Amino acid sequence: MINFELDEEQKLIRDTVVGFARDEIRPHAREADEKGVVPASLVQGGWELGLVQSIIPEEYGGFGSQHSALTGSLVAEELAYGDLSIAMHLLAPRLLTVPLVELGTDALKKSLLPAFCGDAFEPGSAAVMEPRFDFDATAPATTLRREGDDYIVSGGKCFVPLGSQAKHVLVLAGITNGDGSIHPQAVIVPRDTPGVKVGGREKNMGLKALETTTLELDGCRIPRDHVLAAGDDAAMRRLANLWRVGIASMAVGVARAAYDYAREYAKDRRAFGQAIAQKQAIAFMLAEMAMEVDAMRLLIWEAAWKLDRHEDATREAYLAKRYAADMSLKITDNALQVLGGHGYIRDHLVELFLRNARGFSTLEGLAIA
Amino acid sequence: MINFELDEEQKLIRDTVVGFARDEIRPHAREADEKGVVPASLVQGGWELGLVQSIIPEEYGGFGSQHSALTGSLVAEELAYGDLSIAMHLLAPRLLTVPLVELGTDALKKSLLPAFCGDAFEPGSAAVMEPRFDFDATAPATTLRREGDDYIVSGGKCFVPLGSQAKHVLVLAGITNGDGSIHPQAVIVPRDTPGVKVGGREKNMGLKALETTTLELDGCRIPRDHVLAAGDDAAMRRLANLWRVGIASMAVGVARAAYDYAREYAKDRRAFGQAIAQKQAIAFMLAEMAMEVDAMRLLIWEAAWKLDRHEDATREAYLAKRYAADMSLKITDNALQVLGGHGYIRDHLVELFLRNARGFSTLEGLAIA
Amino acid sequence: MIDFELSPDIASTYEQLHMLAEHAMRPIAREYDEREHEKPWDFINMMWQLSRSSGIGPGASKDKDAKDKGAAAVDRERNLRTVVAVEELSWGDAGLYLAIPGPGLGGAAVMAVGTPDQKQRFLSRFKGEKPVWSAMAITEPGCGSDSAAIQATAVRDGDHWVLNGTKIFCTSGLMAGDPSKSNGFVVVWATVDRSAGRAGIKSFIVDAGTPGMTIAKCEDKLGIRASDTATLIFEDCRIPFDNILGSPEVPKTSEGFKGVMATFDATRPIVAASALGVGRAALDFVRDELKKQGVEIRYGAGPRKLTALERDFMDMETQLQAARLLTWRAAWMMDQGQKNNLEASMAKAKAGFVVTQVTQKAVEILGPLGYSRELLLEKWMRDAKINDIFEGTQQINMMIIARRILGYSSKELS
Amino acid sequence: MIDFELSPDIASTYEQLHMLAEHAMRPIAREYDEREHEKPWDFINMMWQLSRSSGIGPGASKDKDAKDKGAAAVDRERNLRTVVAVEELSWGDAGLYLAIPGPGLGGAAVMAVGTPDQKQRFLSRFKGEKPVWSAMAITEPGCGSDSAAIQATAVRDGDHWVLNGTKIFCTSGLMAGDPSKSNGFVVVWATVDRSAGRAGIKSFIVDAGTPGMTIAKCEDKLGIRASDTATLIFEDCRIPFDNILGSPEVPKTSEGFKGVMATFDATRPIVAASALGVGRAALDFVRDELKKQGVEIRYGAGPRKLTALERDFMDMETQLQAARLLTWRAAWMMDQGQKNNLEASMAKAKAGFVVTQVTQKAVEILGPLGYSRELLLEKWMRDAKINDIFEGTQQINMMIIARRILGYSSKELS
Repeated sequence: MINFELDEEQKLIRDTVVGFARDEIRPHAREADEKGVVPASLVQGGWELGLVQSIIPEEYGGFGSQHSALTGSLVAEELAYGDLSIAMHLLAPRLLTVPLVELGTDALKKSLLPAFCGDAFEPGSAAVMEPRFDFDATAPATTLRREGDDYIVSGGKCFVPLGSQAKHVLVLAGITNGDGSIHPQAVIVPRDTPGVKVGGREKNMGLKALETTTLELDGCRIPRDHVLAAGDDAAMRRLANLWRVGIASMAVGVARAAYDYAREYAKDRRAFGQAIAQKQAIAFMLAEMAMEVDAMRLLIWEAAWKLDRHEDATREAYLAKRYAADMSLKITDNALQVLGGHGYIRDHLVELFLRNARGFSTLEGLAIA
Repeated sequence: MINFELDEEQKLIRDTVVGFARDEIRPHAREADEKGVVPASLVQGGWELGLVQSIIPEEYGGFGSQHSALTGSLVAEELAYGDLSIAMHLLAPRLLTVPLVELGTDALKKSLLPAFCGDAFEPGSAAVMEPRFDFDATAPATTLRREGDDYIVSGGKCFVPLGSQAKHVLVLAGITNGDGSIHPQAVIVPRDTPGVKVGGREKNMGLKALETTTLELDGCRIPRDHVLAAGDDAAMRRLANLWRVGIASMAVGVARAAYDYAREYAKDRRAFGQAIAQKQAIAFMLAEMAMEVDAMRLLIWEAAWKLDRHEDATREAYLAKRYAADMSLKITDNALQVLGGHGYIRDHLVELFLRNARGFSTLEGLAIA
Repeated sequence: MIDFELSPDIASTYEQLHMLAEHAMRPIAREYDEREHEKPWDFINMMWQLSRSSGIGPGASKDKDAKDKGAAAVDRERNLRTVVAVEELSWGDAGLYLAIPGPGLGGAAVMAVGTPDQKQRFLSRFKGEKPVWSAMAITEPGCGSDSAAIQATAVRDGDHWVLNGTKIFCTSGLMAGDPSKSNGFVVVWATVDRSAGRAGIKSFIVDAGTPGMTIAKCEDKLGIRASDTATLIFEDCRIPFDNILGSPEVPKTSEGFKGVMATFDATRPIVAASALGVGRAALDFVRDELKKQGVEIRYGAGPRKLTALERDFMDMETQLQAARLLTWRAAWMMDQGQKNNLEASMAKAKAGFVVTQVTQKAVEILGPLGYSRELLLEKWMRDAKINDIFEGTQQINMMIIARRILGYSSKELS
Repeated sequence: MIDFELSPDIASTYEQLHMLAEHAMRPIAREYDEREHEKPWDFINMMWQLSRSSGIGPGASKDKDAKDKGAAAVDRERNLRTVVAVEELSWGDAGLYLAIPGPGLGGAAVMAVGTPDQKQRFLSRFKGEKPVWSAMAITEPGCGSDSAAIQATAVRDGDHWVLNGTKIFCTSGLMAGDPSKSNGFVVVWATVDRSAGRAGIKSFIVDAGTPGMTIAKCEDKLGIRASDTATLIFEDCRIPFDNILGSPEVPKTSEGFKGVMATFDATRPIVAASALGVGRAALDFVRDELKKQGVEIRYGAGPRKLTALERDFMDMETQLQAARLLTWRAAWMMDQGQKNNLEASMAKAKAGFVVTQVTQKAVEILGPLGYSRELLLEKWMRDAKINDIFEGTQQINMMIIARRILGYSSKELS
């Protein structure tokens, strides 16, 4: 039966995250972007929210809450509302733990998950994207092939968050079947595996506070159980959809941040004897932002809801992610326009929101719901 | 050297057509649309402007002016400003005469052109489009093949203006080369050719005053010289570009008609104690219309200018036509929006402009520059 | 807890109405577009019988359900059921949907603010043998979106009100106001005290055939031609004093007017739903045609792989679903007893705009045939556009959204 | 007679500047984006020498040509040559283009309304050995687009004016106002009589290093970082009485102010041209990359054949060309001595918006690499956005267009 209201637990989690994003993250957003670092205190503070530990079963040291894409979406949106880079940093461990919890063998979970239940932030990561104009996550160029009891991974990755810090990285690689069809697979690669080379820190238009690196994999030998749900296309589709919902949710957060910023500015800023928000050209832009922020979120929630029912949400997640990417760009660009010249200078955060938003159409696998 | 000013002759022609469109065509636009007929008096009056005769060489009875795509564009825009259906009716003969003058053999011109230099309107036509979702003028499904000294044409056409009246129709057909590639060709088909079947009057969303019919060609045998510029791909590209510029110019005319109508309405109509044009939401819509009408026209003029230099203008004409189709739709839709409820009723012409404008993305070969 | 699945109850309403739309509406959609101003009486009578017997249709469904499941079951999802029903009927045909008899907007107003006596006198008619319409008369030649500028007057004369003025764009005004069409009524907005501005505006119930009310004209329109859009002229039209909706007093504030405007919070999601139906009709048609042509939409594919057509289709589909979710939310909030003024305007603004775009694009995608009256696509494009205009144009709804998010009065932002 | 071909004269300017942009600007574009607030002195000095010797560059070209071809040849196409030149330099790098020394906006103002003595005193500097900049100081913290609301004051004190106020967003304000950078000057807008409103606003020439003028700050920006954007504070800044541009009288009407605003008719096409250069840089890059990848743009193909990528590229290309033709027209009209207020705003509004869209789309098309600072694409997107803002935001220019087409005063439409 149709219902647009969060349940009590979700409200509780969201309120906690809202406060942290507002009071802790946002005040550091500009400096983190300029310096290219997320303050350690923030990382630890974020860790203590338990957003990573919560869905890890108790037997491995976690809180054992049921994983929910919808809850993940709420968290991603609210943290990204504070700052995108910081949100991605804080949630990077989930790129590893969520697939592990869902698809890992008991042995693998035992060996990897406890590390993510300690008192200190434990970096984790995923290497999904590749440095190509025509990158397509449904057909990665990074290869995976059986060799005896093991698998061999080879290829080049980029946009790997916390690449130099994570001890394990979930790598997206394509296995080629007899019929020549390429099937994406998720492989957990320990960083100390021979053949793994972590590249230098990437420089991008946005995401400046988040460490992302390239990752070279040169014939890395990986034990069989490190390939999650081998041959299970449905499981991989679900994983891709969790990534899409994760990124899309962050797009809503960034768009909403820009909308709120522009709205408050427009109410304060006066020109021609009025607040500029009293001009239809500005007021209607703000109205559209408000409307589209809600529209984006509802599409994402529908996809997340379907994922939580363990139905194939490829269409919903894919379309919601495209929509969120397009709209967050439009909204942040319009927000800058509302501020005019003041939007173009770095005294205000909107130019940062725009630089971050532009990435969403391209980014895959840097967040997970 | 860059110049945005028409020459004296072009100004003269335009002014004549402007007057006719304003005083003769526009007053009949609504009734013609409702009744589905262009008044005979208008047809004759339009004929007497000499727009068809002008470019026919004197030896065939015409005025012998040099054909100019730019002048053709001016005429098409101004007539369409009056009404699209009526403009297409009046200019339909040029669909036959312009290609004839440019590409016909002397014998063919002698036999066909004099009919278009009389005192009374002489219908002519072209059959370019085909009733398929995926119609593509660069690869028509209507076939043309050599048979002895003749050619055989077969296929089905639609949107043939004055289909039941024109004695000769220029038919777009594809000839398949040895390498399997399809090359469009322009074939002049006398209506009394065995195998020619003129279908019933088409019913469309717009263009209601213009008679368009389907045309069936069942193994029609056509003398060799009726195939214009056989095998000359460049000549056919030029012809396609003349069609594009012709249609695009009419799109500007319709868009400008809607813009002018909406602008005047918005200045008169009062709400909330002001003219609605004094509201930014309306004023900026009108400003965009004004800007885009000029932008459309300049792109078209550039293509026409290139055609008049006999350079390949495929890129310019193709892009200008796409732009004109998109913008004329947006402008007519916004014009209706400016009128609100009044735009939705048929007491005003904007709904007619919108219905007509929607066709431009699809229409090919119903006008020629 | 978030849930996007329709309740079995609503889902079955949907199923029934989809059958109805496909088999009773689609076959006559073109006919009543071409035969403007003629009424689809067979369809009208069928809908009337159907709504009385099986409770199908937006107007009547709740009475029926009341019997079956008790009032509780009904009210909990009344608005949601209505938008689902309206989308489906409009998927069949938007013009025919608007021609369906029933309480409609006028009835909704009586329902909302009518006295027990008024409800008895006017709403009971919708349970009768013969189809009955009601209509809402607000717009005037001189005032479009500016409801506050209403010129029509109501002057008290003993135990009567005397109405004077002209009303245009009155949906179903003919069917509701002409006694030869139905024993209906028209709810008319008029001012009892022009000096009081918005506060002076009241609504009055005028019975079909009341002397002094004439139906001057039915508009020729771009679309939704099966539904009449009437011009009503009131010349010394006398109605009983009791026919005023709400209090005859003129309050100091314009709260009363706000109340009147608030009925839009209920009707805008319904208009949005009607828009969605037309848009989905076009989208479904395009999807089926593409399938026939062997064109598949590759959800999940990398951006470089997409054709322009695929991306157009995906954009249409996404926009439409976004509008649908906004619409469901606005209706759901109403069912929850939450204020939805902002959300209702978002739903209306988004849906009205989106379906205009979607239907226009659908015509383009199908090329020569899309433009032809042989198919219904071109009609859907014409029908769709009204949703961008009535119940507040896109601009009016953006204005309302802006006022709400900025906390501005109509004085501060206009 | 309509002609879209550049004159051989302008075409050769274009050729030269294209070489320069490619070889002198592109190689250092990234460096001076990363090293914000540092100045590309080698480039600056090279441009200065170049403009003095060969007449290349927007500022100086006409002097040189004057020698070669006689004034006639020059003036006939001065504005057109300028927009072609500016597009090319901005194709090289928009930030570096803005950092090029020369008369610029301040010089243009002196040129337009200066007395012979003023021209002698200030314009002659641009013929000297060392690079010189001038700047325009209009915007204030309290007034963005609303030039009429200027708070800075100029009070006459004997044969001096005393300026007080704060100016922000002053392009090249550092280079023009700091004597250690150049022997430049700043043209400052201030009111001599606030009660007179717009009519009271005058512009004054302030020499670099004049006591009382301090450069308070240079902004950190999203893009165009090679160019400084300064905040200038005037505290009892005394300048000679003769440094006022135009008459010191305060007219009854605001004609004078209109005159001041009219300088925008000349500068807006230049800003549009700079936008075009950035947009074309992105478009050229994408075209070349697609070619390398074997993706061809099939002009003339049926709509069903197009990929999403092809259509995106075509749209970008068409929009950019539309903006270019509007820009050329606005400049051409100026060369013809025609009023181009409407057309200048059309060019600016369209170009500013289009290049924002084009560069944002280009980043998207190139995927992970488009977003990376390894390529210049992301920089072009950042640089492009300023054109949607300065010399009148998109909204301000739409407003001007609307006023012109509707015949409204700034009172009737604001």
